[in-house]
Amino acid sequence: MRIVVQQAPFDLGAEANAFAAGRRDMGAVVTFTGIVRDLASADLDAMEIEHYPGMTEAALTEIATEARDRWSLGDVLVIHRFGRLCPGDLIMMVATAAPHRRDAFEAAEFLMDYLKSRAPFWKKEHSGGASGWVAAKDEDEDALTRW
Amino acid sequence: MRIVVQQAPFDLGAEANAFAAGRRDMGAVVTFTGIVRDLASADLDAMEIEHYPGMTEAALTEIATEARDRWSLGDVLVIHRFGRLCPGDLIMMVATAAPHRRDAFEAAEFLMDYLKSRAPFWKKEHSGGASGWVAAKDEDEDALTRW
Amino acid sequence: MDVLYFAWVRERIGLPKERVETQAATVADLVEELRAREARYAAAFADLSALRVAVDQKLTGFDAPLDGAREVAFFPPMTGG
Amino acid sequence: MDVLYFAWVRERIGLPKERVETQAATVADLVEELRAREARYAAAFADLSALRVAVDQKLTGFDAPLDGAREVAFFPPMTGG
Repeated sequence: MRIVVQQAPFDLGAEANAFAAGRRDMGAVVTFTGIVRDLASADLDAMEIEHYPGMTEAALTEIATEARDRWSLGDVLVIHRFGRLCPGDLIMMVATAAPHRRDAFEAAEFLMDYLKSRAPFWKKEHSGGASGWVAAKDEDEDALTRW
Repeated sequence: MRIVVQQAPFDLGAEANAFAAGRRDMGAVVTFTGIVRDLASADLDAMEIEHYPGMTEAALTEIATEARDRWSLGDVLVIHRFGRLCPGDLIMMVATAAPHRRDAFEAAEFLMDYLKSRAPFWKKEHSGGASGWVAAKDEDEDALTRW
Repeated sequence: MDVLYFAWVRERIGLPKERVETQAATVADLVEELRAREARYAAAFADLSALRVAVDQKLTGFDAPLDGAREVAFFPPMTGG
Repeated sequence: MDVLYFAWVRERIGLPKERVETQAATVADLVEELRAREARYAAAFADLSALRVAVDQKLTGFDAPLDGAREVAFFPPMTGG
């Protein structure tokens, strides 16, 4: 299990290759990557991600541990960036390895659903001189009822 | 949409990076990678994958097109190898890009479920001098009822 | 028409592909003709529930018509991914 | 104890962290004390349903006791991922 919270960019390809390498006992690897999205309407210049150092790592570790308890997993990786990002930049990724594909998929979805509303990150969007905090979505809170 | 059926290895990292690059309008990228698994009990030397040239590409294209019709997707990638593979080798990958994570996850699971039992691939395992065709699992056929 | 065999069907019959001259109206009729040929065909087609069929590279059922078909393929349930 | 503010709570109050001497028994009691200080606090804590709280870096409710707590943080609902 590896939990990384960093300002620097990460290399999705290198991380995915390292994560999948040598897994002779795991048939399935799932990755999810979150990318800064520039909605046509928003004209986004940048996204700023604030977090709560210390609690962030603890919350992500707790969520990943919960995933390992609930599914048969070989490994879990979570990388989340903070600071100023531009449209197209990678924000974060999770990866799961499991003997069976359903476990790998479900655990990755679980990690994402919990990470969205239970890890202390906040996004602020800067568009054409204006800026505003991204509001939490009811559907993200509702997503937790699946688990 | 890109569908690749090949004997040669593929580079998961390079494919994932290329797939995720420059997606300013897609917030979510999901990849699934299938790896040749050596169960402790099986002592697997090699896995041989046979396919039906022509029909394979057509079936994968049909499944990917169906996924694009059913979910809001920006792009779909399917790579599947055939021939002789060793434990730890990557067999195949799918990737989906979508504005929202739920679409990317569901479409990737749909692709995998259909690819498992509707694309003309057959696996033969070679273990310690013996060999045998992998039997289709009822649970893989049952998985299709989800969709 | 061309008749193709894959995986253990191919191994049991002993060849991947053959040219078959037939007036069979459906896949099931073609199977009957093949079964009647030799023991290895009878063995391969012993249990149709263990087989799948594609006509012109499209999955179909054993009741599918062969009218105009150029290629029929028999194989076990698929195990991709 | 240390009181931390994040995102628009931090902006509204105008600082990320401060040392608060308090006898407040619960988070809700602490919120009452802070609200009474100045308009910017009253504004930040106007609608508790728009806020979340962590005590010693654990998410909790506004009725949580502060007995022995070293760090309390207030922030809006999280938007990671």
